[in-house]
Amino acid sequence: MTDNTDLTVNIAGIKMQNPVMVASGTFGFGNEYKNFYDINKLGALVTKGLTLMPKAGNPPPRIHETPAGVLNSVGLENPGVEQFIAKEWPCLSKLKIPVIANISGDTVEDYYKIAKQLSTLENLAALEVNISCPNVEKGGLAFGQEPESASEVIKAVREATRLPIIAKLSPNVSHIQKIAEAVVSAGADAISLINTLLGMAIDIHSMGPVFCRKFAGLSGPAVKPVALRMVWEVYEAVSVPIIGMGGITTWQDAVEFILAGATAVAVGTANFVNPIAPIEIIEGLKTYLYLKETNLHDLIGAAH
Amino acid sequence: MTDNTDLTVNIAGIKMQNPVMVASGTFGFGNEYKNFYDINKLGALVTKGLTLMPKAGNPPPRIHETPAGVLNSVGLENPGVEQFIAKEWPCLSKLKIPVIANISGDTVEDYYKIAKQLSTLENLAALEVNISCPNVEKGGLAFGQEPESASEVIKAVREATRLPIIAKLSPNVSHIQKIAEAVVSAGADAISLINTLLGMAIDIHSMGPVFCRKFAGLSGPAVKPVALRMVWEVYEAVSVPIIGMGGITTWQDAVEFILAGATAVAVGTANFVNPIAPIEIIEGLKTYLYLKETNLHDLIGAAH
Amino acid sequence: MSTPAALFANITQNTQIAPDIYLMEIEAEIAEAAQPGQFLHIRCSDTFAPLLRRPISISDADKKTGKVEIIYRVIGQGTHLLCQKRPGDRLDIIGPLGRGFPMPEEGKTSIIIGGGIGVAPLLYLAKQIAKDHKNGHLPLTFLGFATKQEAFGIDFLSSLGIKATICTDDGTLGYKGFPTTLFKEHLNQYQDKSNLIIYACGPKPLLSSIKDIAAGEHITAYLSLEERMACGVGACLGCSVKSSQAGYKKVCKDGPVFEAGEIELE
Amino acid sequence: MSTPAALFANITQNTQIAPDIYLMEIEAEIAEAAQPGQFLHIRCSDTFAPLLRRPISISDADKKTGKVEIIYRVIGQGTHLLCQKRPGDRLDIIGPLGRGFPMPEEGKTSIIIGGGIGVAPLLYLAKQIAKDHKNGHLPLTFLGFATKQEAFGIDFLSSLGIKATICTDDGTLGYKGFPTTLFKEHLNQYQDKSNLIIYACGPKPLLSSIKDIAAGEHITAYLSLEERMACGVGACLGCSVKSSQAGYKKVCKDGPVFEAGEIELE
Ligand SMILES: Cc1cc2nc3c(=O)[nH]c(=O)nc-3n(C[C@H](O)[C@H](O)[C@H](O)COP(=O)(O)OP(=O)(O)OC[C@H]3O[C@@H](n4cnc5c(N)ncnc54)[C@H](O)[C@@H]3O)c2cc1C
Ligand SMILES: Cc1cc2nc3c(=O)[nH]c(=O)nc-3n(C[C@H](O)[C@H](O)[C@H](O)COP(=O)(O)OP(=O)(O)OC[C@H]3O[C@@H](n4cnc5c(N)ncnc54)[C@H](O)[C@@H]3O)c2cc1C
Ligand SMILES: Cc1cc2nc3c(=O)[nH]c(=O)nc-3n(C[C@H](O)[C@H](O)[C@H](O)COP(=O)(O)O)c2cc1C
Ligand SMILES: Cc1cc2nc3c(=O)[nH]c(=O)nc-3n(C[C@H](O)[C@H](O)[C@H](O)COP(=O)(O)O)c2cc1C
Ligand code: FES
Ligand code: FES
Repeated sequence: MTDNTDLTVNIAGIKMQNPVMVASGTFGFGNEYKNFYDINKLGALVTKGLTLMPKAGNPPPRIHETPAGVLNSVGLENPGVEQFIAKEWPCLSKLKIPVIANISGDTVEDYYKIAKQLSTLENLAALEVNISCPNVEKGGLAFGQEPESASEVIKAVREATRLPIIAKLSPNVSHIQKIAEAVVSAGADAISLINTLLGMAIDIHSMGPVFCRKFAGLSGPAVKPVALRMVWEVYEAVSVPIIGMGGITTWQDAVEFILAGATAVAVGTANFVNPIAPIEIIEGLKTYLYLKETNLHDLIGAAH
Repeated sequence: MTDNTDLTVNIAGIKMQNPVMVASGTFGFGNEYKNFYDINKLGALVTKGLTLMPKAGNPPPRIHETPAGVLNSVGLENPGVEQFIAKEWPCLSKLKIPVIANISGDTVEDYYKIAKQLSTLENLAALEVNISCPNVEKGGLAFGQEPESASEVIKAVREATRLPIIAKLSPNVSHIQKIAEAVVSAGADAISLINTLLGMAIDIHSMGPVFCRKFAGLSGPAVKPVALRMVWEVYEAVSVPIIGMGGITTWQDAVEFILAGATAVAVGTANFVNPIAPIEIIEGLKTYLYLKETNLHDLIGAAH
Repeated sequence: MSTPAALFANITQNTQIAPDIYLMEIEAEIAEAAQPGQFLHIRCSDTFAPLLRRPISISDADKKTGKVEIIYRVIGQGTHLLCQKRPGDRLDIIGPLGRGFPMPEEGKTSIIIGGGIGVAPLLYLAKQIAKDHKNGHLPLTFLGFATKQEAFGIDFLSSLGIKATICTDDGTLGYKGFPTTLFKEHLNQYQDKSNLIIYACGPKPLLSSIKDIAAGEHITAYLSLEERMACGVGACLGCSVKSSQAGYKKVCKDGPVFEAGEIELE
Repeated sequence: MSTPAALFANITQNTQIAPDIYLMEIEAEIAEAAQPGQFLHIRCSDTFAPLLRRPISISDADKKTGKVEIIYRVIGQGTHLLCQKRPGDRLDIIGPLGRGFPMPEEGKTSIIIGGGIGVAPLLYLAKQIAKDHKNGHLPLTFLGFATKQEAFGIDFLSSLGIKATICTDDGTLGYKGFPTTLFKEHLNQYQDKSNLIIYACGPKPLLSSIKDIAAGEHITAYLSLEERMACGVGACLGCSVKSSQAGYKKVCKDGPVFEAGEIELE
């Protein structure tokens, strides 16, 4: 009944067969979930965050469970852009779906350089520019908390590449609309939000913070209401497409984000809980559209 | 074994027999929970938010459950300061524990006036100044999002009263430390945090926001990691006492907040789930101190 | 009003009585105090999923045996967890809560109208009216269900000597149609309606219809309402219903039973 | 390595075998592929409390019957929910996951050392070594428990012909002391230790001690580690353990079994 439902979306030139992506850092470089389903069924794949140089990441523990959420302090562990291109890209580039590289930097220059290097890759669909990572010493979150610094990073990446730029925003701000407007003026073609909320946990036995870096990033169902509100706000502020994420575990969650204004959604923490969540969401979306006798495009932002 | 454990704390001159308070808006004016235990056992009671004029509050629905959290859009329903003094105060003033009035305003002048009026009450222990309510049209949250406006409100209240002032901060900000510093310079004697996180929910059947006012305030266990991080940050920024709240449901949670730097804690949403939560937390604290062979004062901020 | 308590009750029975509808019997001291129309606020899980308690009306209570009954429909996470509990498990409850149905004054003719799961609290009410001999009559009872399979409470009423008028949306049991329609027809037989007193619980359209009839005919009517609740005790101001005067009433504390004129049903 | 699957297995048994320790048997196709040292990633609740899966080692698997066993200690919310499940319930699992214990090469003498709940995966390992006739010997087995009551697996080993050396912290069963102490003494009887291969699982101090002994005596040792996990499949980079080279290894994918020299135990 619903097999010829049109779920295609086009985000800043990235053509996706459906609006369900997987969120950066929750899907590695795509190898791990191949055992559970054909990942060519996804809308798009976003890589683990990449940096110019290899990063070892933070010492353990890196994961702490909270009510309906997860705190993580992975710290952008990644092989660096060169190793990524040498070791991961050959396999990724063979996927039939768009692959988006998520990038981070300690300095504006880092962002420029890594964008430049990745732009040489044929088939890479876009860059998702992470200006919101709470788990690293320099840069990261700080870039995403002020319109000026956010804009600077996006401008540098814009100069470095002709690839579509997705700015990934931090929820740890007073006025998300101002950040969104700033990155769009600076050249972002799309916005994804939210990255993790800054949180912490304390071990009452050892009487110290659970994580070496004290603060960590909160994700999962717990943050969904905040994420949804931010997608709603940004939809009212800018006209570029939005990729919504934050606690999406079911197709109902995905529909909420789309109604709030997201053109696509990304599944993060839910992958850990239910490895086939993205596929279930795609199927659920089809059925919903069928029953509501509507199409995806009319759904986007329809709750406004 | 633990009955003579010293749990007393003094917050800006408010002498409390223990550090466990109940959070504004979750305990009415104290009448409803009298059936479940002797509320004179609490550290202190904070009233429902008061405004100068009576407020009818928002239309239903006002409550929506989220994963490990609650969105509320009560909208500061309250009888106004005059009715409060006439009808609620006589009963409240007879309690043996400190009663703190939580106040809100549409304008800085409102805050001044209500503070002035409440200052006439003998026995009122303090004013908790809510500059962070997300559920009203004017003022509320907006005051708490910028250091300047937050400071203006506290200055006005400072002029109006000699009562201790507790500034209640919003978590919906980029830099909580800046707001904390601003309110302390403006004359706040203590800080309570966090108020609710701004969130929303969408009804996928009606395809519109669940709440008339679209956004609502998120509280409960889901927000605990964020609250804890903010208490930690504020503890490092200012030296006034902190009242920590946000998702506290057990004594373990309370201990985390105290280790992060809270001198007292407030129980909010947990009252709805377990009406005797505050009493269980007081008892649990005693046992923890006994087993750890430490005292409350050494615990405050001990995780730093 | 009775003083509510927070306690763990012992579950003595939890049986499916219709598709998705369960009857649970618990042993609780509050059996003594429980009035028809009052409710229990139940913690369905000891985890945070779901976080909040769920309000369920008392459908019967017996001082002598110390037993309280509830009848509930499984619709979401909370009631799903509830239906998995077994005799011997303990149930975390607060209650009895709220303002129940006021008993009819002497000489009044009570009419009870219920729809679907809304029939639950009316069973206890019917029993108390039937018992209350000073009243000298059995309540006239109109109940509506979607279909025969979903009907419940009929035997309970029969055992009290009450022969309820049953209707179903699809006509598989009793009359085909709504209980409000039958009730309206029935009303015509009264010359003097000032002696009637109506009690109703059910879906919003049923309540609205009763409210309109009661207003038109100047009959006193008591309606039991539902609203999303957090605290259940009047502390959070979450469960508001528009008052016919200014402002809002609280379903958990001012209600759940309201005189029809007190509140607005949008 | 075997390909993991996400599936619902049928629970056929869930019995308490010691205070707070349970043995669960499930029917799952993965019985075929499961290697000693691999684990299952189990969703203990279908709600978000707790949200994440829990890793539990495979303590036995039988290709023929299609049964898999796990032995787990109830310590928190997840394992508490697990122990409430009953035969006939279904269990949401991913597995088999991780790199298990490599079988000893021909002619090697296997020594198994386990402590507490860490004994669980070693039972399956012992069985496979015992079965593996080309190896021609039964593994020498040293197990430690806090107290007699908490000991488990001894009968299982006996049935394989393995007479394990048991110690308890309080001396209520077997020797009083740690299995590592006994093992150290036992080591003295070997002139040539190069033929030994050690397998260990248990608390950190046990693993550290084995790692030190193995390094000192140049014996190959395989240690099964634990770390908090989110995905369990190598995608989140959450379960890191310091590599003895630069950077970190992933317990879920590179382990949980590591050659002692590969990793640092702080
Ligand atoms: C005073 C009172 C008495 C009640 N008595 C009974 C009773 O005797 N028997 C019975 O079966 N039910 C009764 N209810 C309704 C019952 O409380 C809800 O069905 C229950 O809370 C649903 O919980 P859940 O977790 O199963 O479903 P949820 O997952 O919470 O909800 C499932 C669906 O129902 C909607 N919903 C949930 N609660 C309400 C509500 N209060 N109003 C409107 N929509 C809602 C949700 O939005 C969702 O779409 C009563 C409610 C009130 C307020
Ligand atoms: C590869 C692997 C195999 C395992 N095999 C077994 C097994 O066969 N049998 C068995 O009983 N257990 C095993 N465990 C441990 C088991 O995963 C935990 O005991 C379980 O996750 C606890 O879940 P919970 O919800 O009951 O407790 P929680 O509430 O999550 O935790 C209770 C307490 O234990 C701590 N804790 C939880 N998980 C870990 C961890 N991984 N490392 C350190 N501390 C932790 C928590 O901080 C908390 O203090 C294994 C772990 C790993 C990583
Ligand atoms: C373990 C983990 C690692 C993550 N790593 C990255 C990363 O490298 N880059 C990035 O932009 N976001 C990263 N994120 C954030 C997610 O992409 C996503 O924005 C966030 O988790 C919210 O979505 P969720 O609630 O569905 O997980 C990470 C999240 C988790 C849980
Ligand atoms: C129903 C409800 C009403 C509230 N009303 C007020 C209020 O009037 N004034 C105020 O300062 N905070 C109010 N709050 C915020 C709480 O006092 C508290 O800061 C917040 O809920 C976080 O704590 P918790 O997670 O323990 O509930 C309200 C919270 C809830 C849930
Ligand atoms: S549910 Fe809290 S006031 Fe009614
Ligand atoms: S748990 Fe995710 S990488 Fe190991």
